[in-house]
Amino acid sequence: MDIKWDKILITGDPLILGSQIAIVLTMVGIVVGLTYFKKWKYLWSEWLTSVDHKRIGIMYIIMGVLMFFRGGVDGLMMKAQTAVPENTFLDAQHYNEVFTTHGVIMILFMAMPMLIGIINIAMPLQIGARDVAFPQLNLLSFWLTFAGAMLFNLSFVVGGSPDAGWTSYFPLAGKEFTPGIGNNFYMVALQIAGIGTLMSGINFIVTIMKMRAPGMKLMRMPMFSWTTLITSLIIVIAFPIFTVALLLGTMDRIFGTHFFTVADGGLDMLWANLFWLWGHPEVYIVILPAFGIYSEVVATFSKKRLYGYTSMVMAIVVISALSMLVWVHHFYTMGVGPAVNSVFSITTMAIAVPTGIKMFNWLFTMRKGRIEFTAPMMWTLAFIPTFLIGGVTGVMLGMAAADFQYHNTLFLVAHFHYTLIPGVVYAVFAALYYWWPKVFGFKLNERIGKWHFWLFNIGFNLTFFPMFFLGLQGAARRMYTYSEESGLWPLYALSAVGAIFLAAGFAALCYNIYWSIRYEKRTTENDPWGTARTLEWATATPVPHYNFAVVPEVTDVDAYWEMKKNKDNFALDPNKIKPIHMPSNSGLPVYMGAAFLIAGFFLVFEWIPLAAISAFLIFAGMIKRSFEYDDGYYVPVEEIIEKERTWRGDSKWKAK
Amino acid sequence: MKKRKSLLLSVVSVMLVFLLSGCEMAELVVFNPKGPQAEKILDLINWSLVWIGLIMVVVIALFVYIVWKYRARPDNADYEPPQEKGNHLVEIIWTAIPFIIVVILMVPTVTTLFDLEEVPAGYEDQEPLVIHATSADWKWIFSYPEQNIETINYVNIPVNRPVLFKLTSAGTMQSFWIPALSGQKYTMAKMETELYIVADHEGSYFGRNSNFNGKGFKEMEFEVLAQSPQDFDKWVKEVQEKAPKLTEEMYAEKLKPSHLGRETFSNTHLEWVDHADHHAKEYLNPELYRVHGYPGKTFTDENNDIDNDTENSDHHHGGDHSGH
Amino acid sequence: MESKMINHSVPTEYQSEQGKLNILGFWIFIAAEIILFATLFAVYGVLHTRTSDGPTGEEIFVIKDVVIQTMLLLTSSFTAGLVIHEMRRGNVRGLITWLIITLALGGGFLYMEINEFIHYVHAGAGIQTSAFTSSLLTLLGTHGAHVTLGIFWAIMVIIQLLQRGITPITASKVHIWGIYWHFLDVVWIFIFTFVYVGGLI
Amino acid sequence: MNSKSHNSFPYTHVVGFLLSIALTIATLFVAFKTGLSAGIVMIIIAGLAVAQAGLQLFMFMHMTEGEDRDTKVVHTVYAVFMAVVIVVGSIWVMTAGHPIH
Ligand code: HEA
Ligand code: HEA
Ligand code: CUA
Ligand SMILES: [Cu+2]
Repeated sequence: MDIKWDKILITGDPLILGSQIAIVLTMVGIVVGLTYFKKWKYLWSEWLTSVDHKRIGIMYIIMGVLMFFRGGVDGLMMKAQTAVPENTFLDAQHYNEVFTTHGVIMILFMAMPMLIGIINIAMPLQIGARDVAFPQLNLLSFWLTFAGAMLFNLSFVVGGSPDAGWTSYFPLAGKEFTPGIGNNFYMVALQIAGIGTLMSGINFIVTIMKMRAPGMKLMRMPMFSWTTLITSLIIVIAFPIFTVALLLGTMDRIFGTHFFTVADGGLDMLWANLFWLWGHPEVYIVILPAFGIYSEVVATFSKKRLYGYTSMVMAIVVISALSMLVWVHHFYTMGVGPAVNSVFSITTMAIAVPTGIKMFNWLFTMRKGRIEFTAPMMWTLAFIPTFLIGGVTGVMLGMAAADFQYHNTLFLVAHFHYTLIPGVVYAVFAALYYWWPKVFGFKLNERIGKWHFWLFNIGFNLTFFPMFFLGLQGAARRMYTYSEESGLWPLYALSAVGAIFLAAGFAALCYNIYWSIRYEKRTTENDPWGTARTLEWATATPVPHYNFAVVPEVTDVDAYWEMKKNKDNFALDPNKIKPIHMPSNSGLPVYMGAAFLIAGFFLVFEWIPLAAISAFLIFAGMIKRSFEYDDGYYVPVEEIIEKERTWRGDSKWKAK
Repeated sequence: MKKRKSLLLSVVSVMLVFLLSGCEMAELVVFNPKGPQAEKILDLINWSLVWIGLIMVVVIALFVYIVWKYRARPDNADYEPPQEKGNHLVEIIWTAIPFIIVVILMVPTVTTLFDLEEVPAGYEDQEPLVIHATSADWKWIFSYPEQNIETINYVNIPVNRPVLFKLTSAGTMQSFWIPALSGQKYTMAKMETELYIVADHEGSYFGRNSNFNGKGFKEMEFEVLAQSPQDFDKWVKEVQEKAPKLTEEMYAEKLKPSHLGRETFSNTHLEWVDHADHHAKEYLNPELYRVHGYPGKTFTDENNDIDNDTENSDHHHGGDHSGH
Repeated sequence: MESKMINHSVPTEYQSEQGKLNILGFWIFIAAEIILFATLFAVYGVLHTRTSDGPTGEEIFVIKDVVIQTMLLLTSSFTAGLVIHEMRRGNVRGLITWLIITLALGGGFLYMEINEFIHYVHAGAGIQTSAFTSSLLTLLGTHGAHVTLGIFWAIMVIIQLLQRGITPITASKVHIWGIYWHFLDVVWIFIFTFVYVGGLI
Repeated sequence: MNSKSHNSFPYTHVVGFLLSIALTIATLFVAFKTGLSAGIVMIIIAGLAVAQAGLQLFMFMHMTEGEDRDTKVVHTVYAVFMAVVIVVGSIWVMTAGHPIH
C-alpha cells in the first residue's frame, strides 16, 4: 500500500496553509463551544439524528449556505485572478482546481442541497403529509450528501484538489494525464452524494404518490409539489447514469481499466456521452423546483390563482421528457456529424416552447393581480427578464452550427450563469424569504432584504453580461489569464467589479439572517404574508413536529385559500383529533454517513485493503437496519390540543 | 430611494469609463468573418439575433407593462383580483408562436450544419489542400503530407483555396478553433475529425485550443497565416530546402508536456505515427504530469515505453472495427 | 402501521401502510436499476469491438457454461416465485424451503461465474486488458455483485422469518426481495442474449 | 390479488418457467442452428429477450397488483423507454460521423 505520509497534507502554499489553519481553528472552536454550552446532547438528539423532514431540510439549507460561501469564494478568486491581464495571484494549476471545485460545489453541493432542503421543508406540508414516506432514509440521504461534500472539500487541504473541470472530461481526468489523486476525490465524493440524491428522489416520489391529503388529486397539487414530483422522476432516471459513469471513471483511475483511456481501446467520447446523459437532465433537476418556487410566490403576491395551471403541469412534464433527449448539445463539436447534430438541435430548441408557456403563465398570473413587492416577489420579478436572457442564449447555443463559435467560450459561461443564478439562486433566495417565517416564526427583514436584492442583482448582471461579449471576442473559458494585447481586459475588469457587488449582496443576506434572528418581530400567525394559498400555511407557525393536528380535506388547487374563504372549514374540531403516529429518531444514518466517508477516503487514497475493510462498516450498518423493527411513537391527543389551542385562539377553534 | 439612485449612477459611470477610456477593446471576431465558413455561421447567428431580439422585446415589454400597471398601491388596497383559471385560446397562441419561431430557427441551422461539412460553394473546383493538425499537450503540430513539411504552433495556408484539416490528438481531447475562419471541432486521440476552411482574405488569424486540457491550456495558441498562392509556394519550397528533419526521438521529446515556440521541419511525423490511426502508438508520459499532492499509482502500458520500443509496427490486435 | 386493522382479502405484504410504501419505493428503485444496467449495456455496446491487443468475445466465451448459468438462474427465478406463492398460503416452512433452494441455485450460478472469470483471466482477458474486457467484466461483475447481495439479503430475511414468522412487515421484505431476484434474472436474460449469443453469431 | 388463487397448485409459475426455458432454447436455436444473417438473428433474439423480460415482469414480479399498480406500471414503462434511449442513443451518437478512428 505504501503510504506516503509527507504527501498527504498539501504544503507550501500560503492560501492553503491559511485554510488549513482556519479549518483546524473552526473545528476546535465548534467543539469547545458545544462543550462549553453543553449542547452536544441537544445537537445529537434534536438535529443530527432527527428524522423530522423540517429539521432535515434546515440542515440541508445550512450546508447549502456554507457551500455557497465556499463556491462563492472560489468565484471571487477567479474574478480576482482575471481582473487584470497576466495576473499571478493564482497560477494555472490553482485556477484549474478553483473552477473545478467551484462548478462541482455550486451545482452539487450548493444548488442541489438547497433545493432538496426546501423541498423537504415545504413539500410534505403542501400535500398535508405527516412526514416523507421514508423518514429514516431521508436522514440517510442528508448524511450521504454531507459525507460527499465533506470528502470533496477535504481535497483542498489533503491530497490535492480535482483539476479537470466540473465535467471531468477524460482522458484528461484519467491517470494518463492527471496521475495524482485529485480527480479520485471527484469520482468518489460525487458517487457518495449521488446515492443520497437518488434515495431522496425515490423518497419524494413515494411521498407524493401515497401521502397526499384526502381530496388532493394530482391535479389539485400545489405547483411546487408538482415540480418536486417531476424533478424526482428525472433524478431517478438520470442519477444511475452518473453512478455508472463515476464507477467506470473510478475503475479507470484506481483499477487500471480502459473505458475512457487513450491506451488499449478506451473511448474518451464515451465519458462525455455518459456525463451529459446525466449532466443535462441535472440542470433541469435544479431548475424545475425553482420554477415551482416562483409559481407559488407569484400567485401569493399577485393575490391570484396561478394562471393556466393545467398547461403549467403539462409544460413541466414535457420539459422532463425532453430533458433526457438533448444531451448531445454539449458536444456538437465532437464531429458526431450533421445528422446527429440536427436531431439534437431540434430537441434542444423544442424546450423553449414549454419554458415559454411557463414564462407567459407567470406574466398572466400577475396581470389583473395586485402585485406586492415583498422580498420573495422581488426575486421572482428579477428572475423573469434575467432568466429570459439565459434562456434565449441557450436557444442560440442550441443551434448547433452557431454553437461551433460559442462553444467553450465565455459566451457559454455567461449563458449558464444566466440560467443558474436567476433560475436557481434567485429561487433559493425567494424561497428562503418566503418560507422563513413558516419555519422559524419570524420574517427576514425586508429593508436589509432590499439591499441584498439590489446589490446582488446589479452585481450579477455586471459580472456576467460582459462575458457574452468576451466570448464573442474569442475568449475561451477556463483560461487562467490572458495577454494585454488580446484587448480582453476592459470587459474582464468590468466583470470583476461586478463580483464585488455580488459578494456584498451575499454579505447582506448573511447580515440579514443575523439581524433578523436577533431583532425581527416574532409571530405565531399561521399565514404571516396574509395572502398565502397552499396548505403549508394552514398550520401553526413555527410548524409543530406533527405538522397537522387533523389532515385537512382538500377541494381545490389552492386548498388554504379555499379554507380562508370558508372560515368554518379552517376551524379545528378538537373531537377529530386522534393520536398521531410519528417515526423515531435514528443514529444509524449518521453512522452510515461516517462509514461511507471513511471508506471513500481510503478509496480516494488508493489504499485498497483499508477501503475494503471499511466497506464492511457499511454492510454492518445495512444489516443493523434490516433487523430494526422500530414502530415509532404516538403523539397523545392532549399534547396536540394544548399546542393547537395556543396559536389558534377562539376564532380558529371549533368549540364542541 | 436616493441611495439606490446614486448607486446606479456610480455603476453606470464605471461602465462608461471602461467603454470610453479608449483602451483598445478586442473586436468581436465572430462578427468579423474572414472566410465563407465563418460567414455562414455569422449569417445564422444574425438570423437568430433577429428573432431572439423580437422575443426579448415582446416579453420584456409585457413584463414592464404588467408589473407597472398591476402593482400594489395604497389606493387599490381593496381591489380583489379575479381568480382566473386560464384561457385556452391565449395559451394555444403562446405555445404556437414560440413553436413557429423554433421552426424558423431550425431550418437554417440544419442547412448550415450540412453546408459546413463540405467544401464551401464556389471553391468546389479546386483540390483542397490537406493538412493534418495534431494537438498535443500543449502545442499544435501541422503536417502537410503532400508537401512533406511540418510546422509547430503556426500554419500557413494559401488564400482562396479550400483547406481540409484532418484533426487528431496525441492525448487529451482538444478543440481546433480559428474563430475568424470557422467554428471549432474537437481533436481526439485515435480518431479523426475533419474541417474544411477557406480564407478569402490574406492575413494573420488567431487560432487556439478551446477545450480545457490541463496546466498549459491557456498558452495553446497558434497563428494562421493566409498567404497568396505564390507566397505560399515560395514558403513551402524554402521549408523543404532549409528546414531540418524531424526524427522519431525528437518527436517523442516534443510530445512531452511542454510549450514549444514555432518550429519547422522538412518531413512529417506521419512517417512513423498517425495518431488518428486506431492502433497508433501512444507516447504517453504520465509521470510528467505530476503536480502537488498525493501521487497515486499510474498504469503504464509496455507499448508506451518509447525508448525501448522501436519495432512498433508489428503490434497488432484481434477483433474487427467495422462497427465504427 | 397507521391502522392496525388487518384486511385479509389482500396478501399479507400489502396489509401494513409501511409495507405498501416500501413495495412502491422498491419499484421506483427498480426503475433506477433498469437505467443503471441500461447504461452498462450502452457502454458494452459501444466498446465491445475495441479489443486492442486482447482477445475477442468469440475467442473466450464458452456457450455451454453460459447455458448452464442461464438455466440455474431461470430455475432460481421460478423457485423465487414459489417463495411468494408459499408465503401467500401462509406456509412459513414451504417459504423458507423454497427460499433456501433459490439461494442454492443462486450460489451455483455465482460459482459458475467465478470460474468463468478465472477462465477469462487465464485466457488473457483481465479487466485491464482492453476496453472490451473492461466493459464485459464490469457488466458481468455488476450483475454478479447484485446476485451476491441478493443472497446475503435473503439470509437476513430468513433469520427474521424464523424469529417472527410471516407478518405484514416480514412479508413485504420477502416480496421486495422477490422482485429484486426476478429483476436480476431479467438482466441476465439480456446479458445472455446480447453479450454471449450476440457475441458468438 | 386475491389470496384464494394461491391455495392451489402454482400454475402460472410453472407455465412461466416452462415458457422461459422454451424462449431460451429458441434463442439458442435461432442463433446457432438456422444460419440466418446476423442482423436478422439479432432482431429475433432481441424480440425473444423482450418477451422473456415481459414474462418475468407480469407473471413473476407481481407488477400489476396492489393499489399502486398504475404508478408501478407507468414508472417502469417510462424507465424502460429511457433505457432504450440510452442504449440506442449512445451507440448511435458514438458511432455516427467518425469516418476514421
Ligand atoms: C439551470 C440551468 C440551465 C438551464 C435552465 C438551461 C437551459 C437551456 N440551455 Fe443550458 N447550460 C447549463 C445550464 C442550464 N441551461 C449549463 C450549466 C451549461 C454548461 C455546462 C458546461 O459546459 O460546463 C449549459 C450549456 C448549454 C449548451 C451547451 C453549449 C456548449 O457547450 O457549447 C446548450 C446548447 O444547446 C444549452 C442550451 C440550453 C437551452 C436551449 C435551454 C432552454 O431550456 C432554455 C429555455 C428558455 C427560454 C428559451 C426562455 C423563455 C422562453 C420564451 C420566452 C419562449 C419564446 C422563446 C423562443 C421561441 C426562443 N445549454
Ligand atoms: C449554481 C451554480 C453556480 C453559481 C451560483 C455560480 C456563481 C458564480 N460563479 Fe460560477 N460556475 C458554475 C456554476 C455556478 N457559478 C459552473 C458549473 C462553472 C463551470 C466550471 C467549469 O468550467 O468546470 C462555473 C464557472 C465560473 C467561471 C468560469 C471559469 C472559467 O471558465 O474560466 C467564473 C469566472 O468568473 C465563475 C464565477 C462565478 C461568480 C463570480 C459567481 C458568484 O455568483 C458567486 C457569488 C457568491 C459569493 C460572492 C459568496 C461569497 C461571499 C463573500 C465571500 C462575501 C463575504 C461574506 C460574508 C461576510 C458572510 N464561475
Ligand atoms: Cu474505432 Cu476501430
Ligand atoms: Cu444541456
